[in-house]
Amino acid sequence: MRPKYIVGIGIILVFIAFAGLKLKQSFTPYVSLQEAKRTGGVVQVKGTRIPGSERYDYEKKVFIFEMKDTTGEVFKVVYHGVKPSNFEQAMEVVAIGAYRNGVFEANQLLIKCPSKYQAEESKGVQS
Amino acid sequence: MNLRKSALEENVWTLLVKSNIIFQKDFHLEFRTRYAINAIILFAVISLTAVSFSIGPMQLDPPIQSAMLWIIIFFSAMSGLAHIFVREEEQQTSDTLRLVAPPTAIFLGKWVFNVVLLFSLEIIVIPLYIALLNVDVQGMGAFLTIIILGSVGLASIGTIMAAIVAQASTRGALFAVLSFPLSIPVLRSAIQGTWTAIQGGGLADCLADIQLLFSFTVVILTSSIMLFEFIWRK
Amino acid sequence: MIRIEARDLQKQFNDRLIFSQINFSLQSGESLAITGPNGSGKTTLVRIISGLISPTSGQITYHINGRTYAPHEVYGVIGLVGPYLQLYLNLTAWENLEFFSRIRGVPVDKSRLKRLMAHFGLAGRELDLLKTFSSGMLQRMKYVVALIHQPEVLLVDEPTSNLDEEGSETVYQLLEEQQKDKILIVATNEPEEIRFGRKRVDVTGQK
Amino acid sequence: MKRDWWKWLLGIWMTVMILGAFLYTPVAKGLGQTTRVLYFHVPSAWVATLSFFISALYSIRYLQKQNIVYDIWAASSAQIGFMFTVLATVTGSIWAKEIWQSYWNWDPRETSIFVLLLIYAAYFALRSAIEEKNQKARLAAVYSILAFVTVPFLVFVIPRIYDSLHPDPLINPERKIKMDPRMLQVFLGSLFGFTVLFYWILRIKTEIEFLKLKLSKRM
Repeated sequence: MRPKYIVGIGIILVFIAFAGLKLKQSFTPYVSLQEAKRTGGVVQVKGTRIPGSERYDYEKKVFIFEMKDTTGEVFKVVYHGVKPSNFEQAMEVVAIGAYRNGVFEANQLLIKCPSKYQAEESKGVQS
Repeated sequence: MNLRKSALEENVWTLLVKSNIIFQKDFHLEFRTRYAINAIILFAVISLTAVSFSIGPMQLDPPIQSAMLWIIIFFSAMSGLAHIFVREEEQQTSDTLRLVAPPTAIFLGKWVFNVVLLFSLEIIVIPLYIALLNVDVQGMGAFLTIIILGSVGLASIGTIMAAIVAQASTRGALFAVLSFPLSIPVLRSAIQGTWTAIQGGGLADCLADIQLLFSFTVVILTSSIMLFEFIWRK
Repeated sequence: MIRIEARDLQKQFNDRLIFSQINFSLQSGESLAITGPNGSGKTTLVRIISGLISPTSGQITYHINGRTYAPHEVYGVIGLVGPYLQLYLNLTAWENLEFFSRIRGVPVDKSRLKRLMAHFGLAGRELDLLKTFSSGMLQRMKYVVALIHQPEVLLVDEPTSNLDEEGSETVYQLLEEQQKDKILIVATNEPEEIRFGRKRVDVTGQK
Repeated sequence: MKRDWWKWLLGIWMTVMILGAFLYTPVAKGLGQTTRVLYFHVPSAWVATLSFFISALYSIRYLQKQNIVYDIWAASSAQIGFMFTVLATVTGSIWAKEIWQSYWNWDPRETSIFVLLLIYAAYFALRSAIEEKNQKARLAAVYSILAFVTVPFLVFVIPRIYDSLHPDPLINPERKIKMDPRMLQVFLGSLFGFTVLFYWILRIKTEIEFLKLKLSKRM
């Protein structure tokens, strides 16, 4: 192999590795609630649900629950839709929507799968 | 027999000198016809005005502003960057060029030309963009760094794809089709970085984007230099 | 001393065989004429010898001062004139000459280039754009460009196409000169020009 | 017939895996019955990536040797890879609708597979735009290698810089396999089955192309 190719492949590998180095993470598509309040626009907020806080309002057809964002702030989420079937198992929830009138109005909920593919416990009701 | 010494020798220095000569030649030709520069600037200005016209006095959100900027730059680039190789092919000068210069020098010369072409586009389009779309750039340093790195990245992909496309039969559409998948890492980081910069982020805040843009450009450029002779030599 | 060695050259475009089993050997002071009817692959062979395209199989090698090179490595000693090699029409004659001199690494010798232009009957047209030249003048200009670096190997495809009698005469002189101590390869069908090749390759029967 | 024994074996193997996926394995926490897509979705994505890798390797071989045989391998592998990319995308999208409530959310790994889809499409567009066989092989090989070089940036870099909803990779930073043993058996078995299946299709595809090449030479 000509030296040109050896040097070239070396440079490529070094820079791919360099790109893979995790420098200070400055940006995720997810924002904190504070950010959501500030911008008022449609954002994605990631956090965990507060167990036991969820209820379904049959009249308005909304699903209401509380979640805690990554900074630890707890807030109410109003989701215009039915409760996701795997909501109870959610490790993390991403709510997409906007902060209006003291609640976070979500148009979409994303549920992060459990990071373990573990068998369902027998006591759990199959959904 | 007294063969000229330079006739059979190639080293890094002569390569750089020769790529500079190629660049000057292309610059000179472009200056005379202004084909590529007109095409890309017109494209960018038209799409900017169209957007500005349709949103009126409204202000777009920073993510849309930054995406808009890179969409305009990308498609303007797609309308002009291929010209550098297509011109040689259409005017049948590519064989002449093959017989007088080493492939690496040709690639580097054309690459510099495309980088300069994109920079000249941006000198005109960025102020227009800021004015027409009411963009309030709070982190100017980071903004300009991302623009420069992103354009060098796009120019690198554009140049090597132009060399491929120049030898194919359907050039226009194919150029964008080939370039887009490879440009996604550039576009994605550039849009994120621009977004952060518009909202007042400094260089440190878009470090991850800068790191990705920089290493990606180096990787594409290195592999292009290694692969170009396979494209160029039939 | 340069020696060109062609062994079993064969070229196909897709499944169409252009020619096969082309063999020859040439060294400084020798000349070769490539003959064959239109479309028989003369130009393809010239392009293979000059390294512009590679053969489908077989080998062409240049031996220079005891070392072996592939054709594309020795472009510095090759000069080629052919209908498919165009100059930059949007540059002036002088700008073309300047560019080709510099890229070849030859010092831009103004008086020598002027003499060459004059020799081919182009005196006084140095500052005109090439797109204002007639086809005959362009053909002359191609000779000027091909001679900038005094090539050890000169390949000429259709040497006198578009040329008038006077132009042809100048070219014949040049070919005569080249074959004395350098290598000359001419692809042609004109009996008058075949005489410049002491060796012959006929591409017609080579299938 | 005798050297085809492994094809019969593969048939039985895949049948067992399909039955296993539906009857033997438990469903995962929070995923319900949709867990079973796992045994087909992930192997498809794996084969899509693998065939892209193989295509790039043969492209490098082609540029080294300029032998059209390598181009046939590269192009065939890409074609099969494209099919599996579509399968992975569709199965993933349906699964995403079920558990993330949306068909498509530009999750980093959704982005990666989408880019892979685009790369394959561009590769075929390029091939169809060039007539001369050797030229087609040469330019397609260069494109394939360039695309291959950009893949690390998509597959590894972007998902790490940006968050993903996908579960952590099986081989994770803690070097522990977090999966129920029964699920893991079928999962790995299916992965293996898909890989052999890919090899089989690739063999058939390349043999067809070689025969075409021979026929065209005869005529």
